Amino acid sequence: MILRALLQIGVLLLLPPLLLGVVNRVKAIAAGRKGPPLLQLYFDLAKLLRKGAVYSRTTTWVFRAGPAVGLAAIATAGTMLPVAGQPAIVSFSGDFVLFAYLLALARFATALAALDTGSSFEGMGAAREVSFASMAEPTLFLVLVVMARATGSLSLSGMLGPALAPAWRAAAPALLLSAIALFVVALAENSRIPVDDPNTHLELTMIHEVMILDHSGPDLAFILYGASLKFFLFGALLVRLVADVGATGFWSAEGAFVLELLAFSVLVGVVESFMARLRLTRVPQMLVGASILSVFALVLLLR
Amino acid sequence: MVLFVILVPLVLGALAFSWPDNRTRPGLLVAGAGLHLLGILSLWIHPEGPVMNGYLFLDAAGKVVVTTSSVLFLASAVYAQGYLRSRDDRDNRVFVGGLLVLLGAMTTVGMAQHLGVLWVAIEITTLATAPLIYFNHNARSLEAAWKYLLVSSLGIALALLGTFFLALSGAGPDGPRSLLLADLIRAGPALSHPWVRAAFVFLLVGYGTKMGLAPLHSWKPDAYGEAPGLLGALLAGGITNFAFLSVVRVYQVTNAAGEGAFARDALLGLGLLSMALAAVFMAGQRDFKRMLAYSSVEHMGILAVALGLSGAAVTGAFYHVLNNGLAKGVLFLAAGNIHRAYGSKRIDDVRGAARRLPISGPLFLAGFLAVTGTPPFSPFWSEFMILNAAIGMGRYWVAGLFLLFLAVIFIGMGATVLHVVQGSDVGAPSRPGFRDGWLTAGPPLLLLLAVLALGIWLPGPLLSLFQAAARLATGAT
Amino acid sequence: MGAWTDMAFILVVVLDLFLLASSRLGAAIRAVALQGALLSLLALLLTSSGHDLGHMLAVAGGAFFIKAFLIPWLMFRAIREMAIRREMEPLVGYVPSLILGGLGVVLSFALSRGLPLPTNEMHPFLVPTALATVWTGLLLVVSRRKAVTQVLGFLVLENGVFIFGLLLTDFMPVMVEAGVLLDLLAAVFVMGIVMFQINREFASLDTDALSSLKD
Amino acid sequence: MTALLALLAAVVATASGLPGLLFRRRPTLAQRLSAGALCLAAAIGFGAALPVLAGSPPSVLHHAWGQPFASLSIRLDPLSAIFLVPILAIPALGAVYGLAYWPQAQLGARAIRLQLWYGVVAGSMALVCLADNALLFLFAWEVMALGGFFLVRSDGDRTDAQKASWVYLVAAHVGTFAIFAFFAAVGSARGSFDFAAWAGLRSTGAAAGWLALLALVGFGLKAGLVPLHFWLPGAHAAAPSHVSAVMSGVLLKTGVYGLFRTAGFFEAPPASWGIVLMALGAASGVLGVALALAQHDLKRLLAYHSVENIGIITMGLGLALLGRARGAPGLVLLGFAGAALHVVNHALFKSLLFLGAGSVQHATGTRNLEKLGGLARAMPWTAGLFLVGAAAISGLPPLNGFVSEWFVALGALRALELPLLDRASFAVLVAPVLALVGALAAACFVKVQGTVFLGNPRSADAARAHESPRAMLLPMALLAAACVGIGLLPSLVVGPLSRGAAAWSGMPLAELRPDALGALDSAAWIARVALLLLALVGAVLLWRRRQRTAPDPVSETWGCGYAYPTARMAYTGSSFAQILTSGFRWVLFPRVRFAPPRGFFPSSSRFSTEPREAVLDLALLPAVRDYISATSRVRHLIAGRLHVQALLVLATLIAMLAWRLLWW
Repeated sequence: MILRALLQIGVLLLLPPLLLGVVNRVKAIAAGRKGPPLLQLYFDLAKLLRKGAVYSRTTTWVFRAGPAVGLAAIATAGTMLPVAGQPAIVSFSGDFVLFAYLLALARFATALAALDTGSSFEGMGAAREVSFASMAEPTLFLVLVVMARATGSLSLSGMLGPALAPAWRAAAPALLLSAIALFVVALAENSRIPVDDPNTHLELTMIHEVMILDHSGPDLAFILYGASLKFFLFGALLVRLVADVGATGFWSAEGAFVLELLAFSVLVGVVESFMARLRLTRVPQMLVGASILSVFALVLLLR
Repeated sequence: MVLFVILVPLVLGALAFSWPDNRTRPGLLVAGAGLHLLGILSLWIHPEGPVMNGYLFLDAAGKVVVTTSSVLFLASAVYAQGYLRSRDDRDNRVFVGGLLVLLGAMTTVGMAQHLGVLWVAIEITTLATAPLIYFNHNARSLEAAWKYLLVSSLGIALALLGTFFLALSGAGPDGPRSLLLADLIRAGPALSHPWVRAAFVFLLVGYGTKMGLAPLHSWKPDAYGEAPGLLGALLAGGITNFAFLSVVRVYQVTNAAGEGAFARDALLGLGLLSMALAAVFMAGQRDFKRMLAYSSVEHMGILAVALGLSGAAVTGAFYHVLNNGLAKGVLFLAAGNIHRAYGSKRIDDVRGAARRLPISGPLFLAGFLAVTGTPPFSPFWSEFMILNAAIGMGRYWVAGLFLLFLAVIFIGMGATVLHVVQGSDVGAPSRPGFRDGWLTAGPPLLLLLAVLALGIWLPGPLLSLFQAAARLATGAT
Repeated sequence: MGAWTDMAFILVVVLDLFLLASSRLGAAIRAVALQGALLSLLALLLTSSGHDLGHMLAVAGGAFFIKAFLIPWLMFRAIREMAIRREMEPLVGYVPSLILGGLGVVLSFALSRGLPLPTNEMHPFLVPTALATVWTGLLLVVSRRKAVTQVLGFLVLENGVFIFGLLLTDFMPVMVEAGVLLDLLAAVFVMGIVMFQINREFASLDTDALSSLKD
Repeated sequence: MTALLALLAAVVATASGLPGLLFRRRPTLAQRLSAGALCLAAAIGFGAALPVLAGSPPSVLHHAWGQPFASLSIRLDPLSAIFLVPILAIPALGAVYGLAYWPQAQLGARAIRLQLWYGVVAGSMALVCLADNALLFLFAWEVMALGGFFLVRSDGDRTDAQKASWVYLVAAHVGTFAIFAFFAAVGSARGSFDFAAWAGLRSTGAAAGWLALLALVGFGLKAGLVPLHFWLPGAHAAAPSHVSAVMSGVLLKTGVYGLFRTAGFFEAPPASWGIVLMALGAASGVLGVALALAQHDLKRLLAYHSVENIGIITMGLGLALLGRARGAPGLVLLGFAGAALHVVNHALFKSLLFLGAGSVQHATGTRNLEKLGGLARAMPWTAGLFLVGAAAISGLPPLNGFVSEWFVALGALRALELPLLDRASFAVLVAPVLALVGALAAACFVKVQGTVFLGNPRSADAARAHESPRAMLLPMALLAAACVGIGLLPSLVVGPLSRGAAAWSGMPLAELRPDALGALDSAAWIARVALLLLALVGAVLLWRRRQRTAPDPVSETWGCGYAYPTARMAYTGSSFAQILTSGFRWVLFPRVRFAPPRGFFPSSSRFSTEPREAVLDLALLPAVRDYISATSRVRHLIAGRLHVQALLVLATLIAMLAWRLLWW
């Protein structure tokens, strides 16, 4: 039992950077390039953690606390996510509300840190981040509500647990719709194309990247690692929802889970390489569309 | 003692007309008011039976109104000391004498058990008031007096006709052939109904004009606007209440004759109409003394509505007679002070009164809150009693309109009052030499304290008095 | 005897109509005076054997003195002292007011048929005449411009009321009766004083000048 | 016994203003005394309330009163106690704050007046929660409203204070009339005006509907439910900040208390009432925060957030009503717990924020967001405490705001357990609405914290800012501590809340127990997660500190190559909110002034937006103006025309004769 918990934590803490590496590699291949090694992000993190940081005269302790709080919040959220068949470390009725609000806390901290620099670019990025997030938040909730309705459970572990398979038999269309909505939210929350371009170089078009312009050294490492962790969380949520191969054994379930996550990263990479970034003014429409989709899914279940 | 409280003011009035000295003459007012109040108090302690073979008797209903106006008159009399001192230029012979005669006549109205006597007394109050309105001897006050006299004389003539009708209704071979209230009520159904109805209509229009029920109210804004503040107080808190008492007397007879339903509908209609007109005319009123006139129209309307509702509402009505009388005293006396201090009663000129008159300004505001039925002041309770009665007997529309009008009036009146009281008074016109003195600011302050005290604790005897008056008015046993 | 009474009543009504039609102030005042005289006469004519004659004489005398003599004199004096133009200056034309008055007369006679008189010994014309006169008075007050003419109207109104009062002479206490007369006197008297004051304050006695008091 | 204590607390609070009047000679001492009196009142009040919350039976006090129908009846039950705690605590803290913020030593008469009314308001609020007789309630209610009016006018020379206080008074009075009618109707139906006699009102039929509507209008006006919120922003912005804290923190709550009480009278209210309340609450929540986003005035912004939070509370109340209609204890418990706890929480963090805003105004002399910035360096304590409040009001863990919102959200999800095909199960939509509101609030407070305290000063005033005196910091610190405490130990509040729910809904405690235990368990988990979070943050920061060897180098903010960034280039509050406000254009009706740059070498161009209060500025005031112009026309027909006046008399006579006399 202890071992399994440790293993779960291990997967939770170690796997995420790899996923982003996979995404980038897929994009590179699609673009006909060789691309960076799969473990590039690990190298970056290691390097950054060893470096010192440069701070602007404008900034206060808020700027320094931001990345730490962000990372801690995301990691804490992670403890509620059932990694494989078994329930998560933390699981109680209504925990998904805490899950969502912890992610919000991370956003709050990063955005404040961005505003602390007093730079117009970072202000811009923070504005876009919180605005789009507040449009994505209801969708996430709606999806979770749909799952709660379908599985009759009010905790993430329950929603994504064994009750899911029968739920798919009962209410496949609703769950499918909400899965699509969740995918859109995942792209938006992790600032991927088509919402945001993680490796653009024009500040005016950035969202997440421009927020963290001024962070350097370990702070930047925290932020990057937190981002990958968040990506992992959404990915896990999604794959548990759609691809719950009823694997029973612990190891097999674990393995299947990791494979599904890699597949999710590949999918994201494909989307990124074959879609263009939307104009910023179009992003709200997409997010609202997603939430309408999930409302429809909920109505299908309630009617 | 009954005759004493009537005669003392009259005698002193006569004395005032022959009193040589202009400075000391106002003292007679205080003397008259004090003796009058003492007499009333002794009547409270040792009630007396009918005198002058039943023509005069202070019953519960009369007691409420007479006591109210006696207190109010005392306050005004004290106020008059300060006021007339500031108006040394003017000969106050007629003013003082008229006021005392007015007091005597009012008391007579309160005690009259004979409709003829009642009518005579009402007529005297009118005649005594006209010259008082004209106290300022300028074109505006003259116009006001003239209008007051003409309109209310019309009303009084109609009232006399109505009195005749009533007499006629009892003139049948088996009728009482008398105008004594008791006889008429005892005769009850024996009275000839058509005549009773006709009488009620004429008397309601007649005394309603004195009350100032809309649309018979047209004399009020002019008279209240031009008369000195203390006369306004006596008009709004005294004479109009006595007119209401007269209507109550008439209603007693009509009700006893079995025409109550008709009478109630008529009262309800006029009352609601009055409140509506007050609500309409209050809005955007630029002259704060005329505004008070419309407030008086409103409260007469409330009384009429209460009487029209009958039942428990009438208790509230008599309570309201007291509250309204006192609160109106506060408002008019404070308004008079503000008028003196600014030499204007247009709200375009007057602002920051709370600064310039540290007592009268806030008093004006407090009086407004009191008269619009805001706790902790007593009108809140009487208005609630009336509303509660309306809802209790399922007259939801009446209650709804009642509340609606109260709300609109509150807004209309408050806008004006706040405009006058708040802000800074720099740049406002000023009349040097007038500031709050104890003689001018004390009386309204005491009246307000009385209203406040009644709002916090209503003595048992008063409540039972109101109930007795209500039983009397509605003929309930 | 009865014929005289009928004549008197009819004359009162005719005077009402005349007042409505007359364009001359002086004539109107004389008409009111004549009406007052007629009333005091009626007061005597209507006294049946039932009442004490002294009282009725007092009432009739008082009425005659005030209505037919004192008040007309006051008004003439007012007109003379203030050089009031002698026209009535109606707001409502003579013909319409005449028609209204006639209508009032017809109605009052018609209505008073319906009114059940509890005292049967009274004269049949009394109530209708009273009502018609009251109506005329009100019409005059409402429809004439000058203050003097409004006082006239008020007087006619009081006359009507007085006529009606004659119904009750037998059981209405003396005091009230006296009070009535006294009040009428006082009312008109004060009005007269007021009118002099008006004259001092304003150029004419036109009540339209009394319209400075607005909200 | 406890009721007597509570009454004593109310009396002490009411009288707390007197020292200022008595010891004019020694103003500082006087003000300390009155603040002390309020603290004493709070202490007594706690002594009365806590036992009741801990489960001792409700205590009643009955005494006759001279006024008709009225009686001096006091009742202290868990519901009253829950409201009584903040209602006495916040004014006490505000008074301490006032020692430095509104010193009698300098302001003299104005301060004395303020303290008098401040005490009256505090006492009457307490009395409102204690009253067990309709007329006593109404009495205290109106006195409270009146006191609020005078408090808002504390600096009555400012025209905005005059206008705002007047609008407030009118709204309060009209609301009182609705309650007036409601009480009269119920009282005359029940034959008694003691609340004790009102339990179990019939809630079916048109009559009940009208009654409920009256109560909703009356109390909704006080609580500031959309669209009845129009008076609120002006009043709260115009008042002195510690008064704003009291008004926004607890005065509004009396309206909520009224809604609770009234809902308690009815037996088995229909589900539709709950639905209506939830809809209203959702509208208030979303529109309130949307309006807040658009504000430039710090205090107006906070005031609009009160509308939002009242919306959240109302949603919870709606859920609880729905639960009573459907007999679902889970809904009742969680809905009630969420609403009641949010009442307390909002009182805590909203007062904290208003006090913070007061400190900002005190330090810089302005409330305009576009003129502030960079205050965190000048006033670090204020900034930190304000940040706690901002995070709490955004519903972020590990603070108290999250706990209450979590209760409501979970309650909404319990609607899923209703039988299939039950329309009421759509109540679950409250949860996503709550998420939206929370996210928008977070966005708004990122904007506030960022533009006020972070970055560079945007004006000379902001640059001259200084830290507030200790008397102003202490109350804020206490409030912040309370926010954190409830956030870390939510399990403590579950017990009292469940007792309150039982007392309110009339359900036996045993029926609620299973859900209460479930909530307790979850609360314990929340506490653990919160601790874990703090531990992680601490660990990361600690590691950061240990691995840092040399002091970090310092430079300018990276301006993408531009070397001299100035405050004028920094992102302003309005541009920060632009994306979201443009989405809510249809409710904000902003007045936009735009002078675009012209020519090849544009010299100057300006752009400014000014949000308008839709209900007040675009609907009510124009209506009033039209009404006045219409009435003045009517007035001139009559005024000054003697013939018309005489004609009126004649016409009335004829009309009445014609009415009855012609056909007998």
